[in-house]
Amino acid sequence: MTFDVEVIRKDFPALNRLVRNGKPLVYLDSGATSQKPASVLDAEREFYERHNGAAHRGSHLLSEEGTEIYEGARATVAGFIGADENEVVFTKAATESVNLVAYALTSSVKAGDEILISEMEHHANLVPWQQLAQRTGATLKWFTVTPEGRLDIDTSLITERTKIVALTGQSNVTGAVPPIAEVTRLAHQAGALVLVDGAQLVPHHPVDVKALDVDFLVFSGHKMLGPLGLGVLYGKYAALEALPPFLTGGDMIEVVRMEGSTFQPPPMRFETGVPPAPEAAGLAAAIDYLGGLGMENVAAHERALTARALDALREIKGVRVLGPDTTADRGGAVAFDVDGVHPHDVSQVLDELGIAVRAGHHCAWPLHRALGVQASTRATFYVYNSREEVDALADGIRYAQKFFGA
Amino acid sequence: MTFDVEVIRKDFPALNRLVRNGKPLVYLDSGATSQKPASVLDAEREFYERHNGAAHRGSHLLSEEGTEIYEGARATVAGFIGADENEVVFTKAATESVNLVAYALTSSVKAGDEILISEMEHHANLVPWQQLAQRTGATLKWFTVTPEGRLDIDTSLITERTKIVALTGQSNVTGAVPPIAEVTRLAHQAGALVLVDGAQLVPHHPVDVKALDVDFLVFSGHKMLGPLGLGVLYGKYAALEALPPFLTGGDMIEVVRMEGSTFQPPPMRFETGVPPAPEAAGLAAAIDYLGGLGMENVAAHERALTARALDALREIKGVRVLGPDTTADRGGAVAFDVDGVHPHDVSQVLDELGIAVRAGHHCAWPLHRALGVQASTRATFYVYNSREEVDALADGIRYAQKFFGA
Amino acid sequence: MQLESMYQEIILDHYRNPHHKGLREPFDAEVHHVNPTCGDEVTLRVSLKDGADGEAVVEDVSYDSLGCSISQASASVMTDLVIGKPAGEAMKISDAFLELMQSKGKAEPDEDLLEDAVAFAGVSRYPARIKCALLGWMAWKDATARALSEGGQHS
Amino acid sequence: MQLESMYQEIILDHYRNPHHKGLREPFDAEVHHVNPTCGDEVTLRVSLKDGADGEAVVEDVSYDSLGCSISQASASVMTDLVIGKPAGEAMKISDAFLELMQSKGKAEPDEDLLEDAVAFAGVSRYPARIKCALLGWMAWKDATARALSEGGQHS
Ligand SMILES: Cc1ncc(COP(=O)(O)O)c(C=O)c1O
Ligand SMILES: Cc1ncc(COP(=O)(O)O)c(C=O)c1O
Repeated sequence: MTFDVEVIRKDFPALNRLVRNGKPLVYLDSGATSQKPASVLDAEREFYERHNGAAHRGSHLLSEEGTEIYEGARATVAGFIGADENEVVFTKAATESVNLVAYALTSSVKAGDEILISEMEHHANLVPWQQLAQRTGATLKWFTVTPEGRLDIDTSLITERTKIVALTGQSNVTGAVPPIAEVTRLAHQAGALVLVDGAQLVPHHPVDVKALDVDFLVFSGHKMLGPLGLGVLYGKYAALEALPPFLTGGDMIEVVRMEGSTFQPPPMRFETGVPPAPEAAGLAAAIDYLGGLGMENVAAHERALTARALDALREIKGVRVLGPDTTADRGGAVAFDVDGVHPHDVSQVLDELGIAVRAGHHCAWPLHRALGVQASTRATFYVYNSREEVDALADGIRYAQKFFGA
Repeated sequence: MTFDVEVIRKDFPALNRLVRNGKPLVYLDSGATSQKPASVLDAEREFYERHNGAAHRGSHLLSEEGTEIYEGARATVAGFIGADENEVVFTKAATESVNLVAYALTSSVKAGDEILISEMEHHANLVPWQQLAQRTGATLKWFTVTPEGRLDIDTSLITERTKIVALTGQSNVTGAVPPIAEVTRLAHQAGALVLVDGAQLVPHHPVDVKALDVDFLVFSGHKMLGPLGLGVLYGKYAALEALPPFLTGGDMIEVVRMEGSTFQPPPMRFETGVPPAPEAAGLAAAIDYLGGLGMENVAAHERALTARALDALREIKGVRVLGPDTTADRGGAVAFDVDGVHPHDVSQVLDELGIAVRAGHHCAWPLHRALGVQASTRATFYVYNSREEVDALADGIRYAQKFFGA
Repeated sequence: MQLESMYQEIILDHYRNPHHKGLREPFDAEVHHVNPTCGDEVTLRVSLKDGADGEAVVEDVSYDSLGCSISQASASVMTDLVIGKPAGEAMKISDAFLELMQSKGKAEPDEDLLEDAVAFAGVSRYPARIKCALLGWMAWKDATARALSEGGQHS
Repeated sequence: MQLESMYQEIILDHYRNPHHKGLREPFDAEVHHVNPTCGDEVTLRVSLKDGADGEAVVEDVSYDSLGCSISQASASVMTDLVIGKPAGEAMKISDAFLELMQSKGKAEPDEDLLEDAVAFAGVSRYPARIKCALLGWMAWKDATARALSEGGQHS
């Protein structure tokens, strides 16, 4: 299998974009949102131009076609992560998926129960659990992180009071990949459910939910070459079946009377309103694209870029990479601190050079506090990034240091 | 202002679609989801091809452009309904908008309080209120409907115990338009909030939230020529400010610590995760398109089609139109019952003729019960429908009667 | 016009003159099933008896229903097919019908097994109508499973 | 390279040598403001006194802050501009600066009014940085409004 970045780049119209003063775009912000291949945009447009009927609702041809495309996309997603079709719920984003589970657990979590998360979570897998704790009187506990940004697994935090353990599958800041299967085993022994935030895991690594054995896995289509506006909640069927509905309205009902209503089994129970079938068509095309590359190859490509970036940044005086210094159990998010230059200023200089990175706490404020920085600059890599782009990043950082006299 | 359907139709690629055995498509299911003009599809694609950076998140050019397009769309939506920009919240759909308000009211509704809805609601504006009542111990009350499908306004149902009145702006079945401004005045006198389900109102009539004086208005982009996956919650700023957050995660926060978090003011408080900026770009293009036609003209066009349909159906023996028999306070949803032929069979015959309608209870099951039918067939009209299409509907119904010997 | 391939004469006959319709006593289990999209519903009773070899036999299936031509005709055909058959054999027929419905018009139905029910092959090309055709069958399957699990007391 | 149009020498000077930095006593109001996207923060104190005509005058503004060059320099320039001015006049300067920031690089800033702060005109072309430039100003506005509403007890 060859992995030819130059060929891949041709599939992504946005990468032809020239930015500031005609500079070619060096897009190192896929961790925020990825670019889309033309095939994804075509699939979405084709839906609107030919099959745009409300899925699940009409008995006419367009609606039938819309339903088939939508359900076909569900099958594609299920296949991609090793799930059954009826274990895949479409939401608007990973964030909604987490909220869905956190809200649906409201009635089964009680004062005295514990919810276990970690200090390295994205706010999307943190604030909803704070809110659940607040609604129910349960206690929020968390694993801390080591100075290298690894999860510090204090197993004494997993007790018979633990109702759910919610953990990131890969940090969006340090790239650290926690030992999910191991934590899951411990959590299950204690009778707790496990939810994994796969927003940065599923786009970048082969994932098999059966092997991980997690109860819930959430992720977003837009970070894996798919359209914005569509996310996924995977749940073991029994785990989904145990949850009451979250968003209610049309389609998810069985019988509605003014006096009360009954609801469909999963996954329908959790999907209400006209389904986002065009976005689902786009996500299916994205998965086909990733499948064509092979997720093992995607992971290997990113590992190579990450290694190159770690090496290059290690050589720049005054630059400190947050998180693991090697690619072992580490994905392609490289956040760093430049001594004497604020991340906003670093990113501004890089932007002027055409290099798109992110500056701030990247929705992981507690992690930044834990690592002793207020904010950081972050580069994230994906299938279309090249070694030359990694080198441009390193050069850009040096230029920023010079510009600010640091 | 000329309103030339033949010219308008050229803007909608899906209307060129040939269906069953090469028949031209007669799309009378816009009440479920509307077709999209090319300008909307172009706007969305242009976003992905040129400006695809995570809005609100990055400090690089793409992200800046994405933010500007997203916030520009918010301004466009606000202008369309006469709201201020900070009163417009983007959700994934009207259904989520209702759920947002119903969930956010949880802590301010108590046992003994009353929630007032109506028998003619879409499930999206019904089940969330049943759920709120169930969560809080409040009592759900409802206006019934008259045999003509009009709201039966029993003012004694509005009391000082009423916390919120949630009403449709236009029935998706009978087309009936309730006297919203009047009910709003009564509700406000009693100290209740008012939410209007504008999913079938905003796409079809000029709407001025200041004139209506409602506290909340919800609608979906996909029913008004916009993309799927984007809805709107309008709220008076003070009403929004009084609500706690609903979906929590990134972007909607002010400060996050493991021990607790604080939140942004509206509208940011209610938007979390990477924003659906491409869909927002599409919705802005849809509103520009509708603005170009003029909403008064859109309403007049639909009124003419509805009058023609009512006249044509009145002449068919054995056909009973559900809801008002004239176009006074009535929009372009025409649901009907064909004596001796089940709606599924009617719609199947129509589909075979290329005519797309909806069959069932249209997510308004209690309304169907109230009108004494189990289900109905429904035609809905929009800017691209012609008089000839209305005539084709009437002919198709006659053909169905003949086919089933009714 | 493809209408005739869906609405075959045999289907319209069953629709106009449904067999075994109406609720009867005695019965071992009664169920109520609804199609959530259109509100079509069926109340269905199953009465089993012990067959010669000790296996349960479907003695009677009675039902009351509201619905479209496809759901009405399918329930009628179903009763013809299962009444008098050993429960195991009837389940096999039900499975074959389910398979036919999921075939998207591409199956070669077994006419010896499905008899009049092969007429529904055309319906399988219309996904929105498959639920209609299955409503009665699913109710029968549910009711029979319940009757069987109630400990073999079939009389 | 457009960098110089954003990072003008004057801005870099204020950044490297901020004026009036550090928290001082006495003060009439203290506020703490945060930029939620990057965690930049400022703690700011305002001390007012009664002017000759009875109008409040900004006696001192002191602050402690963490942040990027733009937010640091902007706070520094702000203190230069408002300290010693009648509160009403200082508010006008603050409004003019806000307007400049929202101008997308298209305003002709009033140099007499804004003095060194005109150097931030280039920042207004970078939407993501506008919040940085405003952080100190918004904190000052908030603190001053609080001090004023506490009943004119400015000493
Ligand atoms: C009156 C009414 N309210 C709410 C909805 C729900 O809209 P959506 O599915 O876009 O959330 C619909 C459309 O299905 C509707 O017709
Ligand atoms: C680790 C992680 N979790 C959750 C999210 C939230 O994703 P979304 O904004 O698509 O809901 C993100 C991305 O922002 C992320 O990086």
